[in-house]
Amino acid sequence: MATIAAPSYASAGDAYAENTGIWSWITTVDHKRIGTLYLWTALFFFLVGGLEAVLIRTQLAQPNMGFVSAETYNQLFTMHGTTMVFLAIMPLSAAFFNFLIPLQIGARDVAFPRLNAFSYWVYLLGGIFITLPILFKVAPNGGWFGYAPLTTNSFSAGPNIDFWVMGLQILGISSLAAAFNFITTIINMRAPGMTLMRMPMFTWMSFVVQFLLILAFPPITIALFFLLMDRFFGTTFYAIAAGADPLLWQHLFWVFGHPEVYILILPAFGLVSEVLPTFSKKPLFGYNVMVYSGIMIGFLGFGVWAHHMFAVGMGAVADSIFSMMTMLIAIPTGVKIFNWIATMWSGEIRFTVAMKFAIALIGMFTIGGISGVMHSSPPADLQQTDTYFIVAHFHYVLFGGSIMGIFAGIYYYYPKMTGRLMSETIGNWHFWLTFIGMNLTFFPMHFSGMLGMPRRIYTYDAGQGWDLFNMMATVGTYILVVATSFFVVNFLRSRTRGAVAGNDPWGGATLEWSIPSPPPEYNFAQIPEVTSRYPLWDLKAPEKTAGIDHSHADAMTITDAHAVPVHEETERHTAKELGIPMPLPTAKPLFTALSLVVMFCGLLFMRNDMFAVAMTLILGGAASMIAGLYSWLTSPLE
Amino acid sequence: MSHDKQAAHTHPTGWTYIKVGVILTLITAIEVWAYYVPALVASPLFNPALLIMSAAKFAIVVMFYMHLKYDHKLFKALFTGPLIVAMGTITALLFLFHQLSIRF
Amino acid sequence: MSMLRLRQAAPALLFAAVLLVLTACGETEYPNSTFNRHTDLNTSIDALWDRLLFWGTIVFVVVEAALVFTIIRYRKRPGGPAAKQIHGNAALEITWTAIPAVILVLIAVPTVKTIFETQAPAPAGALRIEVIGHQWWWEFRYPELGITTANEVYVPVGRTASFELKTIDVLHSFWIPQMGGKRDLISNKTNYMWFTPNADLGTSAWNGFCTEYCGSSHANMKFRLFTVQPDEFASWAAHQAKAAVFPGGGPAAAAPATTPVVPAAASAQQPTVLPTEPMGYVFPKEQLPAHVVPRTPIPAGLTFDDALLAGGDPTRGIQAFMLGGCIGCHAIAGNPMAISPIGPNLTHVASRHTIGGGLFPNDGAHLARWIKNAKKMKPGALMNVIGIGEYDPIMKRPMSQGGLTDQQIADVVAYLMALK
Amino acid sequence: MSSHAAAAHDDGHAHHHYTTTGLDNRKIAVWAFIGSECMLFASLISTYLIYKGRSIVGPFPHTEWVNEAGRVFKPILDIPVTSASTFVLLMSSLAMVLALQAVQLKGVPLPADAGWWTRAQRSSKGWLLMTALLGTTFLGFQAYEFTSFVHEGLTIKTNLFGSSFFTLTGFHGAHVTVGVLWLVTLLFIDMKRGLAGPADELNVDIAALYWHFVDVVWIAIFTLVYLIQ
Ligand code: HEA
Ligand code: HEA
Ligand code: CUA
Ligand SMILES: [Cu+2]
Repeated sequence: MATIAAPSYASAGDAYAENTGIWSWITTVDHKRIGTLYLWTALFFFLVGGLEAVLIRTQLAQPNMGFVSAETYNQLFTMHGTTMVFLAIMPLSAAFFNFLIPLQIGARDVAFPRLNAFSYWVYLLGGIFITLPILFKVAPNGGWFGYAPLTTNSFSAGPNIDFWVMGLQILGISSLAAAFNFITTIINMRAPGMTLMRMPMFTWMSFVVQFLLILAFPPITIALFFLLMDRFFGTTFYAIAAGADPLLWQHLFWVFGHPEVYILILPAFGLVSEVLPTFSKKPLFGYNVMVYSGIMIGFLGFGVWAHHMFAVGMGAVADSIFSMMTMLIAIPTGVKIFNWIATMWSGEIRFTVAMKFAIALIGMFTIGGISGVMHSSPPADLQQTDTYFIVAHFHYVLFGGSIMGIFAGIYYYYPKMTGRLMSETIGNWHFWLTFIGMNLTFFPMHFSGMLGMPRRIYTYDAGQGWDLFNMMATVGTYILVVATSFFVVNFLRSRTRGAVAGNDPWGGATLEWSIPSPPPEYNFAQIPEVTSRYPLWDLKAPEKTAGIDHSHADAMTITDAHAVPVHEETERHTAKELGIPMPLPTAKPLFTALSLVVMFCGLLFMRNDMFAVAMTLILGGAASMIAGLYSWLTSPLE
Repeated sequence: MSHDKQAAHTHPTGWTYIKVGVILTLITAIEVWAYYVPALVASPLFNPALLIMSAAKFAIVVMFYMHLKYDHKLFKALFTGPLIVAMGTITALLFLFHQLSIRF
Repeated sequence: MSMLRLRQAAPALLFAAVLLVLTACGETEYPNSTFNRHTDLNTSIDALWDRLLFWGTIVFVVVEAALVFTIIRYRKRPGGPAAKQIHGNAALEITWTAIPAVILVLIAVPTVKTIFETQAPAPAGALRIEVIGHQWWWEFRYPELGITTANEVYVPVGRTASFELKTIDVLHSFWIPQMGGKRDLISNKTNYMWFTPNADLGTSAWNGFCTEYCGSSHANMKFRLFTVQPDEFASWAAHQAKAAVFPGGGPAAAAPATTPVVPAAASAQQPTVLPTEPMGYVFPKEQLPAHVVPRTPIPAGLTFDDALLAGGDPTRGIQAFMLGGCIGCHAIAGNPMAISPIGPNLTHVASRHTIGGGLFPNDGAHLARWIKNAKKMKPGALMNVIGIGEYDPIMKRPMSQGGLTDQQIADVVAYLMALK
Repeated sequence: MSSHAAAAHDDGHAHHHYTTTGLDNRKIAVWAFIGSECMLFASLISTYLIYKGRSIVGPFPHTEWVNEAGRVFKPILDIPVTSASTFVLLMSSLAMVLALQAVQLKGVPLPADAGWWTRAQRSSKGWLLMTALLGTTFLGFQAYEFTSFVHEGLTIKTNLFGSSFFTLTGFHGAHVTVGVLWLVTLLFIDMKRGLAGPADELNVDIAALYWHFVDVVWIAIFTLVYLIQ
């Protein structure tokens, strides 16, 4: 591990930016800084969602508790789900997309830096838009999949659902814009020699996710648009009186909803696929199969959505087809699990905190996967659906999968982002408490579920046989609070007090470890020539990896030693000094994003028949958005 | 970029575009004509025939006017992949809502 | 190393846990357990579940064991062997693609078989029961028997009960864990579900839940299912089908249905005689298992002078029942004024054990408070506030005229309690 | 390789930069966008077809309806008019592709003996203008269609058919509108400084891809919504 003294930086790139003030963050188009913004914002929302969970669990600690009212509870679980899915995990993944992908493929930035900034600002504003109402007790209360007709005017007259509909609409814009950006980046910004089959696994999984995003979001956009039209302009898409079919919403939602769950997990899979090889001192086992299984999972993910609807009476044929499609997905996922284990097999495993989280993902996700397969059998699922057994399933895959993987990623890449390592001591506390806490929280839910406890109930009667399991879950949650607090402390204090990292603290194999930590704004002083999947390992110990890769004969020999300089950079240059043109900072993306959100706010007033206000906001927002776009597109990038 | 140039050269000329336009118009004409012949509308082949014709038009425009026939294969992938998913989804949904049935 | 010990323990823990559940099907400590074979439906489901659990456990143990072994065996040790630079192994990868595939086939085949079994049309001679979901209570109708009741449904053992599920508002889901899987109630659609309680299943009571989120009181949308012997069912059904027996004796149906009966005038002189015995079978209160008796606490700040209940007069209650506007929503066969289908049918309300969607036991104290301020008793309840002085969120002011005094409420309670 | 290789960026600078595939970033992004749009219209079209024949009150697309007042509503879809507008949109695609060709041919010297057609093909302004005009005509047809439907008693609130029909075709109309604005902008630039060179070829190419896609969507709508019964 590098021990040379280097200054530490509040965040990526600061050392090089002309100024590091707040304005430089508002106007930044640097993918690393945008990644950092995503990370901080998403972690904040994770705490918010967690806090909501803590309130949920407190209310459920015992039968007939009066800790929160029914209405508050319904808002809490709706916002908990919505927050965790759309405001915590997706943007946490986005943080890694932003920070990592260009570094891993040897690029100086993403394809559309300003669009990238735009995505972030839309996400931030959308997040605020959908979260603020909870402070005024008018938060969305229709559940995270907002089934019609409950969400229509006739049954939800208040503004609660409006916030949800528009909030998700806004967040969708952010995700879509980002997805087009990363698709282009990965296809077109790879350094010379970085063939698709040499891309690091995280980049590969992210690549798959971007396609899931551009294909999964349109359906929910449309479903939400229908709901919006119903609520604001009296259309009949979900109007029972007009003969509407409530299953339309369910299908459109889950056509999005199931790919969405793979959007949530694949980035985590990618991250552990980076962590496991490094700390096993071995290349990833079966790289090609890992790639194909990832693609398989993504593709099959579009053919299974109705497994969320086994109870609606689709008929035996449909049930059977979706059941079998769903089971199929277990196969590529299993391949990943086994290949990860094989990656560690006959390696030299170092139990860093990052590695522990990665290993935990394998163990915990498998549990969630197995319960998933149990749901995939419709007759059995009819006893499971809408009970805590489901809640157990998706927390094992989401917390035991996504969150574990993301924590692994944070511990692993924190030094690259900040130049300093996180404390392993505090990290161990964080890991063990999380590991114990999550199992104590979610494992009992398998039992309460199969023993008849429905989900989404704000209270339950005594003597139903659920008391013990609920108390366990609540205690587990408090342990998770402590665990998370350790993380928060570690995350904050390591920025200034962590050990200095140097370029390559872990002995990584991929390009990002060849450059200083934090990387200069231009990332690579010289764009590397890539000749293998593990350029740095080839460089450090060619004999170790040489020629073993079946996939390319040439893969493991490095031609140009200058391509990936591993020597610690002592003195650093700004882009100016090196004459590297960098995109100019600009607030135009923020301005455009702001106008967009103003437009949506305008709609809100439409319903409180404040027509004038509404129109001013909508038209004003539209005008300034067009103005913003125009000056954005007509101003030079560099 | 260099690629774009070659592409530009392999592009068909104005006349090809005109011919394609004529073909499109003809197919449309047939479709509309068929719509007004009760005998055809009654026949079980009416809908399939219409679908095939519009699929043909769809393909022609994409291949010639959008140059997918001549352009980089990457673009083919970027378009056909999603198109397949989309078609699959429509079909599945229509079955699920009994607007399509196995026999036909 | 503590990590390793814990990880080794994990599979053992799961096994223990699994066994716990499998043995823990005792009605007493786990009254809503899904692990039982009380009906044909749940027998096939439970068989399927056992298979899923079996393979699931095997996969779990194999994966976790391999994982734990690997991380112990190959942890970095001073002087330990250097990492082998393996990039993959086609044979292995094919193996662990194939094995799961085989397991899945072993799951898929019985799955599909069971799907078609359980979704076949109900056998002939099944007892038809219409289930209609309302925010947040259940309406049950026996179309062949002319019975309409609420929140409590009786089925005879040994005979197939075939449920026709509908909703008048949002989506709900019909679930009795001990009887089998659930089915959603979908607007503009009728869903079907049937099961046959085993003939040897004793007379007993089961919990039912709404399992599709349906708004504020989703948690409070419960019901009870009573599996009873055929003769008991016959007696119950015969009585439930009759009109309410009126205070003062004699079925009100006898009164000319055209002109509204004013029994108060008639019965003002002689004290009203109340039927003491239920005229048909009702699941005996004293035999109710604990888990079907609601223990929901009465919300704070809802006071009622219970002393008044003793002096409640059913006859005056009838007027109060009209004054309070109860007839706006409730039907009572035998009371020509009360014919509205909006709320629960109260014809034999006194023969039920719970009120408010299984939320409270059906006794004077709870009933009175419910009538006084249902919205306080049950979040979001759609029943109007009736007690004078109670705040009415719809009118946005305390209830004044058009409301009922505690005394009048006591009378209404007396009236309803008479409807055995 | 230039010192700032791989630092390709948006806004037309792309051409001066190294890219992995040699293709331009924006063209890749646009194709990805079109892929995504497939799912968008798939959802809209599915909804229309799912709700087809499920409306409980008229007017209906292909069948007559008599309301309780005894008023007769004829089948509401107007095939002749729509056929015309469909033809117009098809022709706009032709004009569009010729506009692109015109820009691409700017570099190639015009042979001395070039006939009128060869010359005509060089007029990017002309073809752009024609495309925009045809697009506007299509919108005109749609405006006419919508208003006449409203007069015949079909609004977005009337029934499932009304809601899904207006939303589907409205979404498409919105796309056409955006396209027309885009074309007008290009035309404006062409008049100001003339569109020429790789960068401009790309600008037109991208606009064309979008325009053709909107046309392709209409081809599907015309058959699925208007012709199939
Ligand atoms: C990260 C998110 C994530 C992931 C990855 C998954 C993965 C899977 N999910 Fe899950 N799921 C959710 C998130 C996720 N799910 C959420 C949020 C819900 C609830 C939504 C709501 O209602 O609110 C849900 C609900 C849900 C349902 C609906 C339940 C119901 O409501 O009735 C079903 C039904 O089939 C299901 C199935 C599966 C399956 C089969 C997988 C598979 O992909 C799992 C595959 C993995 C394995 C099987 C383990 C590893 C494999 C091996 C070791 C090989 C050998 C294994 C076997 C042979 C079994 N999930
Ligand atoms: C990735 C997604 C994700 C994550 C990580 C979690 C995390 C947790 N969730 Fe879950 N949950 C969902 C997604 C997620 N959830 C979804 C989609 C639903 C369905 C919603 C619906 O039905 O519509 C759901 C529903 C759901 C329910 C069911 C509610 C119901 O049906 O009535 C419950 C109940 O226990 C629950 C609990 C928890 C708990 C205890 C955690 C814990 O893991 C939380 C742990 C996190 C923390 C404890 C952080 C907070 C810490 C602090 C605030 C202290 C530190 C702060 C400082 C030092 C500043 N969640
Ligand atoms: Cu009814 Cu939940
Ligand atoms: Cu799913």
